[in-house]
Amino acid sequence: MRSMEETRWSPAATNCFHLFWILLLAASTFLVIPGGLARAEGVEIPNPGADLWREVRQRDATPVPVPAPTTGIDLWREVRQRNAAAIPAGTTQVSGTDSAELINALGDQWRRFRMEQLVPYGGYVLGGMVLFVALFYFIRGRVPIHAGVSNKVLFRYSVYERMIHWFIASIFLFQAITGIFLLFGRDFLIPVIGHGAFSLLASASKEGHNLFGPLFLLALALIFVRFVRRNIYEKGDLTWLLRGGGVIGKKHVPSNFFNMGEKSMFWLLVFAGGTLVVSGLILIFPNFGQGRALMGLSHAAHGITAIVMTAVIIGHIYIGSIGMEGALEGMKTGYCDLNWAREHHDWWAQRCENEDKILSRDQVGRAGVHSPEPAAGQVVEESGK
Amino acid sequence: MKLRKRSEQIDPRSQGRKGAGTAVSRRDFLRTSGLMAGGAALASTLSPAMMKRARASAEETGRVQKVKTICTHCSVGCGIIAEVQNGVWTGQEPAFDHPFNLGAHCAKGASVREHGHGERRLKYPTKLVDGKWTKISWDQAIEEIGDQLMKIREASGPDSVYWLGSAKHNNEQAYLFRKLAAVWGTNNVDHQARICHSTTVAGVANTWGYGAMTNSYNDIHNSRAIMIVGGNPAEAHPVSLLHVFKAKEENNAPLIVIDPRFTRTAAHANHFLRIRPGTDVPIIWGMLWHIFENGWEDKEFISQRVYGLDEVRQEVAKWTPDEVERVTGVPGNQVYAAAKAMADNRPGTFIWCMGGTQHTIGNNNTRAYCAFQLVLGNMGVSGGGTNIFRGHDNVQGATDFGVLSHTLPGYYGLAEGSWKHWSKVWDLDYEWVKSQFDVEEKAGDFFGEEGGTGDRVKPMNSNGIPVSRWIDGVLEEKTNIAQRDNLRAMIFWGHAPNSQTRGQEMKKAMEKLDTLIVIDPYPTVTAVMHDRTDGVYLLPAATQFETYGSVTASNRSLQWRDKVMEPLFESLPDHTIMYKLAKKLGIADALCKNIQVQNDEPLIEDITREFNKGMWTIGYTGQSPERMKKQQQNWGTFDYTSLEAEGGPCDGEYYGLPWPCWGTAEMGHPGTPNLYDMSKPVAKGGLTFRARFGVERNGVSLLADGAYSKGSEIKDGYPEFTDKLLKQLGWWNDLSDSEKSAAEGKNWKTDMSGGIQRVAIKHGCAPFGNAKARTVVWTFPDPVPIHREPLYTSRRDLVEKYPTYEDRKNFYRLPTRYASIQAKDYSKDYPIILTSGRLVEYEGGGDETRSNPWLAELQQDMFVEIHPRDANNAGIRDGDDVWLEGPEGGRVKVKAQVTRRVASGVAFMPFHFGGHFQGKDLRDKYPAGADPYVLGEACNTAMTYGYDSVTQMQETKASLCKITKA
Amino acid sequence: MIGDLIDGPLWYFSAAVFLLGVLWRVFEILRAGVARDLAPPRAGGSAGAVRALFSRFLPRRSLVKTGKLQLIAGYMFHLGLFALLFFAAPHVDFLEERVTGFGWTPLPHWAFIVASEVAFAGLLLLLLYRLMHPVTRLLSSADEYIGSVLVFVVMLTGCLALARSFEVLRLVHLFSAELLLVYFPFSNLMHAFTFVISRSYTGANMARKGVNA
Amino acid sequence: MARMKFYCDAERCIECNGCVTACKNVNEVPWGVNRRRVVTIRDGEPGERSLSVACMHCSDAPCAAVCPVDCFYTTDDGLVLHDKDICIGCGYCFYACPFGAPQFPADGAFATRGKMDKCTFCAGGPLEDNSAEEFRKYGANRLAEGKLPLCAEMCATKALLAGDADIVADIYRKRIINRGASVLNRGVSYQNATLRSPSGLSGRATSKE
Repeated sequence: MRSMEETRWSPAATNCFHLFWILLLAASTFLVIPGGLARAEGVEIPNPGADLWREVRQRDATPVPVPAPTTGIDLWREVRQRNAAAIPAGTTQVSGTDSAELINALGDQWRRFRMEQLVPYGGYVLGGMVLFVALFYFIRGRVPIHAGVSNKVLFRYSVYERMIHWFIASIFLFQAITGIFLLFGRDFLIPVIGHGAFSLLASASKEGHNLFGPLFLLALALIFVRFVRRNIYEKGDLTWLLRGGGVIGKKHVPSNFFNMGEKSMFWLLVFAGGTLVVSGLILIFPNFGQGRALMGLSHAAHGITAIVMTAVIIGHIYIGSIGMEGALEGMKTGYCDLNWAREHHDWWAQRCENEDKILSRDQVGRAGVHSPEPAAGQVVEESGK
Repeated sequence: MKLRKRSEQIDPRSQGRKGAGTAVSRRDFLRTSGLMAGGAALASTLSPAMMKRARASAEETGRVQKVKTICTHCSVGCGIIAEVQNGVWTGQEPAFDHPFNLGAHCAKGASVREHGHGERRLKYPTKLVDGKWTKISWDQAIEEIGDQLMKIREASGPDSVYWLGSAKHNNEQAYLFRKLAAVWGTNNVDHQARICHSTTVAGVANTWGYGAMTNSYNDIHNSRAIMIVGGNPAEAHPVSLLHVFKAKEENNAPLIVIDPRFTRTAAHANHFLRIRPGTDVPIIWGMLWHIFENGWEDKEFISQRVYGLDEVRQEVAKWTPDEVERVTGVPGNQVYAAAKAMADNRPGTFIWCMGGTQHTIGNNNTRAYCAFQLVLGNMGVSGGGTNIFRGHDNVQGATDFGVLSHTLPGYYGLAEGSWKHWSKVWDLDYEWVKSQFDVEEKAGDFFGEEGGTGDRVKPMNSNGIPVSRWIDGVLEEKTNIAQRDNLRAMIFWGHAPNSQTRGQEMKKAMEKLDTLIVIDPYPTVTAVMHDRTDGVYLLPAATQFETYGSVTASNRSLQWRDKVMEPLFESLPDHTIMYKLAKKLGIADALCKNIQVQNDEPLIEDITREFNKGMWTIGYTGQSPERMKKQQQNWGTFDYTSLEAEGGPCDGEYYGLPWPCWGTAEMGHPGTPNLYDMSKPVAKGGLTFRARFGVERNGVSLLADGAYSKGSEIKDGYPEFTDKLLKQLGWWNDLSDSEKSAAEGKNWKTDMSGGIQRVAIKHGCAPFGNAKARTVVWTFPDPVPIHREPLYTSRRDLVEKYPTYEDRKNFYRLPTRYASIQAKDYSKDYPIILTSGRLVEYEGGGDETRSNPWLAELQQDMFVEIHPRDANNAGIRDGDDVWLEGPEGGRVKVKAQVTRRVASGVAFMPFHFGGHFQGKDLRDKYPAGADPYVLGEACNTAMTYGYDSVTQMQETKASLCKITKA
Repeated sequence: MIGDLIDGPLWYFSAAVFLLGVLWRVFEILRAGVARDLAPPRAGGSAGAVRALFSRFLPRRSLVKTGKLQLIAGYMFHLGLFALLFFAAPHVDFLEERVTGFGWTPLPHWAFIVASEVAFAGLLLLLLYRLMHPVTRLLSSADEYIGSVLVFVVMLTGCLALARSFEVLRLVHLFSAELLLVYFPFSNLMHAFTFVISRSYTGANMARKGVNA
Repeated sequence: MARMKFYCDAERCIECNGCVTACKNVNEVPWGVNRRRVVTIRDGEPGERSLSVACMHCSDAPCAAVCPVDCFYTTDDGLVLHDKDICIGCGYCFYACPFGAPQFPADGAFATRGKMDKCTFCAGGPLEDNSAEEFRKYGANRLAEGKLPLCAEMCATKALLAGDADIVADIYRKRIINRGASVLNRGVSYQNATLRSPSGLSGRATSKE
């Protein structure tokens, strides 16, 4: 047996992660977006037209009122200077998205956002997250099951639940990797593998990313329906939050099937995932007449949420794998160690104990006969084709 | 491993077809045919004709050949350099050295190379059998059509076949077409000029002699002021603005636009006067009121060269600023500003188009414009003149060649002498020609250009039915028509029916006909708008890029157009089809007596030479094929402003030998760049006003008073030249002996040796005399132009003061209604004025341009422009579908375009659309693969009755309508 | 070059292996025959064979009621793959060019994409089911995993090459397809052909026994 | 090297769309792709002006900045061109471009947007000059033949100018000076008071019953 001191530390460590994600999300949402949009300004461009105009005016001593900006002489100058504000709405015979607009008012802001904020800060966030996780691991090490691996297990996730978890996980992973190629490839991969090869990779990434996007929607829907009940916030969650998931104070914070951090992670997934899906769909269906502005904004939303979500998922993966002993087991086999449950979800563990749902590892056996799954016969028949 | 990449340029329209993921253009095909092993796989995307040629030429060298040709869209006559490779039109280059356009093109001109693709062309002779289009051979088509025409001729006489020609024909084809109708024996022949500028021709010719643009596009460079009335050159003649802007910018010439609509031209104007449609005479008289009031008129010019201005003064005096504002809607200060601008900046040019001509009083409008220019002394000077922008590329030429129901080529009219002249030119026996016609005489209210009586006239000498009224020729009671029988066969030879009004009745007429024949590169709306199940023939004609010949631009310049490529598919040049048909009808020998024919194709140059022998009246005699071809090779030597060649092989000639190019080609007359310009000798292109209306009237001389052209030996007015006049003047012996024998008993118009013209010009005189221009045309219904309200007017309060004409029983063989229509008040149910006009992307009926994807993409929906106030009242939003209904019940379903371009109470529709009829899409009815990319309602379906009192011009610029949300 | 190899000889080789292999396997199964049923038949077997062949495309009632994701996924995958394989425009072109010599109307692009989405979702879910369900996992051999993964790889490479603008991506797709073709006859993937035999056999057998199954 | 530029004179542009069809003609771009377009402001109202716009070949091209695969390059003539073999059709250039120059094939839907297409100043692309391959992907390469873009060469009123920036600016300077006097004499704007709506023009019916 390990000391109580250590036992109390482990949930705090987990919770610390969850807290970090929430702060990260809040920070990026409230700081990055408005900051990005506010900073975008016009560029100073040399303007020979104005000099010409000045010369013309100087031919006559009588002062001439400055022309309205859109008489023929100045219209072109305003266009060249991309001065959208000075140009009235137009019409054109060419049908096409936004073709009647002489100047794309949001284009420059979008460019600045993408090149000066999304790419660098996104990189810092993702890189920082990896670094943070690594540091955390080296400093704190793996969070063990303090009471040690027991002989008892609790049924935690059904086959269906595990299926849809790994379904969304694999899709997210694929989307994250292809997305990262597209976002950072120009800076990191082109110098290494050259334009041609990277273009090939990027094209594949883009096609794959676009094709798997709608699947993410499906996966998200399945996850939502299945897990939403257990993720509704309840009474103890506030305490959990106030104690910072155990970081503040040294007492263990009790929690139910999912703790406050996990619930937050769920809701983050739902909302950020929803944002990703909606903005993504706007981007991959350019043929419904949505304008550049909407698509640019969608791209911004997509980029920010994707970065945040990826960072969070890095943490999630860390905790779910090397970060914490016993965490992966539930999602792998469907059963979790009793001691692990007691240390992290003690209300739930307590309830299971009360309801006499504790199984021994032998009982679970090889084929999981005690699982509240469909009758074994049916499964056999299905696999026997 | 090397990265191999594939292409991705995909034609969306071919996506549906399997295996056609990559569209291959012809150009592409050619460029790659040498490299492509799997060429056959791609062949499915090419037309058979194209394939044939591509294969045939696969071994030949791919040398790029540059062909100089002329745009076939509008009358500006822009030069084009076509790049041809192995017989395929692969490129189009700007003709920078062409004196008219300097390489510039509008949307249509910049896309003419699409003709080389011809994807939506009619590909072979086709016949409607039990409601299905069936491919037939040329021989079968000619055979069947010929038999039907002969059958109708036997039963109802030659006048029951209507020969509807085209302004798209080149001069030679137009001439041959008119001759074909003549030897067939009918005056029922006409073309688009009837419905575009016939009132101009009538009005202008009756003012000073010739019915054409007096100066040229290039001459606008010299203008100090520019007035455009009822014209939108920014869309109709975009390249002309190259010249207008030059004057505007370099001369600081004010540009004044008078129009009901704030057109794209108006957007660039200095002054814009928005008038109510149909009030041209009041606005012009309103301006003249200020001019007379302030004494700005050119008094010397008027006394020397203008007749009858006092009568105009009396009429103008009635048009006080208040009355002008009451009728036109234009505030007095604007009218004053425009008048002053024109008076201050002379010479000013006066440009008008169909906004002025297409009215029941179209001839009054055009004469009022002329009077305005005469008063300011702007005539006969460089930079002045009436620059009447014609429509089609060769509408001037086709008009000159009399593809009209009231005249023979050269405006000779239909009198017996005229027929004798042309019989002689054709080398035919006059009696034989006469025998081709019906003999039954009918009372003819002969109200053509030359005036007339109510006498009974032979069909040969009476005006035929005009194109604007052919439907009445079919539908009217037989007893009401001044010919033996109704029209029973229509030959639409390059004419779109959607350019004519009264769509519902036209549909009925088409269905009543025995036979409907369409000869055109495209099926046109004629093929689909009726519900016939048989008796329709579609014959594929070649475009003008697939043949060659001369074409007359608006400024009277004749340009030689080279053949760019062989006719695509099974199409044939028009003159070949004419010959084939004539052969079947047994009149081919008469038609081509002195014209060489090879493989049924009459030789173009021979036709040119033949008309050179007869067109003395308007000087189409000096433009031999050789001279025109020489000019074509030397585009660059002509001056951009004066159009005169400086040095080079054409030294001293004006570009295009603008008619009148007097005498024979050997005489070497340089052409007349500006009509009636007395500052030059006649031999160098100078001219006086024509003595066309006699020498005196009511005791007052009509001849010029102390004015004469430079170098004239007669220092005063003189009548037109005849053999007698030459003898009186003692110039008879200047003729050679052979000339003498030819000229004996003849005048300058009928002397086929050209001797009389040569001698007159030698002595510095204009062969047609030297007279005053007249502002009173005593042979017309309104001798002095007066205002009359349109038949369908919204201003009932003005009808009493400005009523229309009385109905007429017999006018161009048909009863014609005026007062009986105006009597009824439609304005309550149809409160909005309807007017129509052009779009830059399309032309005419639009079949050709709507079949060109490069153009069609730019205008995909038929629309009506409505003022926001009217739209709000009717609950219509921009882009809504609306029903527009005319007072005769024609309805069109179009998209609403809510704009301030039109005034409140006025709606505007473009007239190029067709293929929908009263809400029904007729796309299925086109022959497979020949439907234009864009279809839409024809605005004229809803347009109403109303015809000019002199020329039967249809009234499409002022009608009524109501607009409701669909 | 590797590309030419994949596009040429390797394609012919794999196609030949596939064709011969499938024929050989089917032939072997048929040749093996079945033990003679000595009981007197209550009805003819043919009707039952045909009925079973088609009726079993429908799920059993008991399965429908429970509405399991893996069941739906099974249909998604198989139907999606079928549509994708035989009616996607590039595949039709390929088949026309390389195999049949004639083509047929392909699916519109959007339907092609929907079909591949459906097939992907189905395959992924099935693969996860195989991994997650304890019984299925135990029943699965390397063959099933190799087969599933190969099919997945072929579909994935196809999806990556969707832009049809990079030859390399097309070759990768083709190469993976060739691997699958070579593997096919020697694996459980043969069920694509043998289901006809087995179902017919069962159906006929049952019919003879007078069982409507 | 010369620096190539377009210049459009709004006082002369009459929205005839000649440049648009000239571009279609010379480059054979498919339906739905418009490398050049004419935009009219205040359509149908006093002050109506049109401009023909296409790729402006910016010196600080935003499209090039945002391209995830870096497919843009600037030629010695200052033209911003792109390599379609590199382009993956993501559409970012379209979001960033101030002028709406990048175009995508109309059929591009759901994952396949098609390669970006835009005005090349009639200078083709990175392939061999005037090869069939270059034409298919990028259209004409008139610059290599010593010619300027066809849109400008064919402009109906010579409103659209193309060529060496210095020469083009010079032509325009002359025009403005020509025009200057008239501009000054008549007040700066060409929209004089005469363009105000006339009083009695309403075409509404006057019949009382």
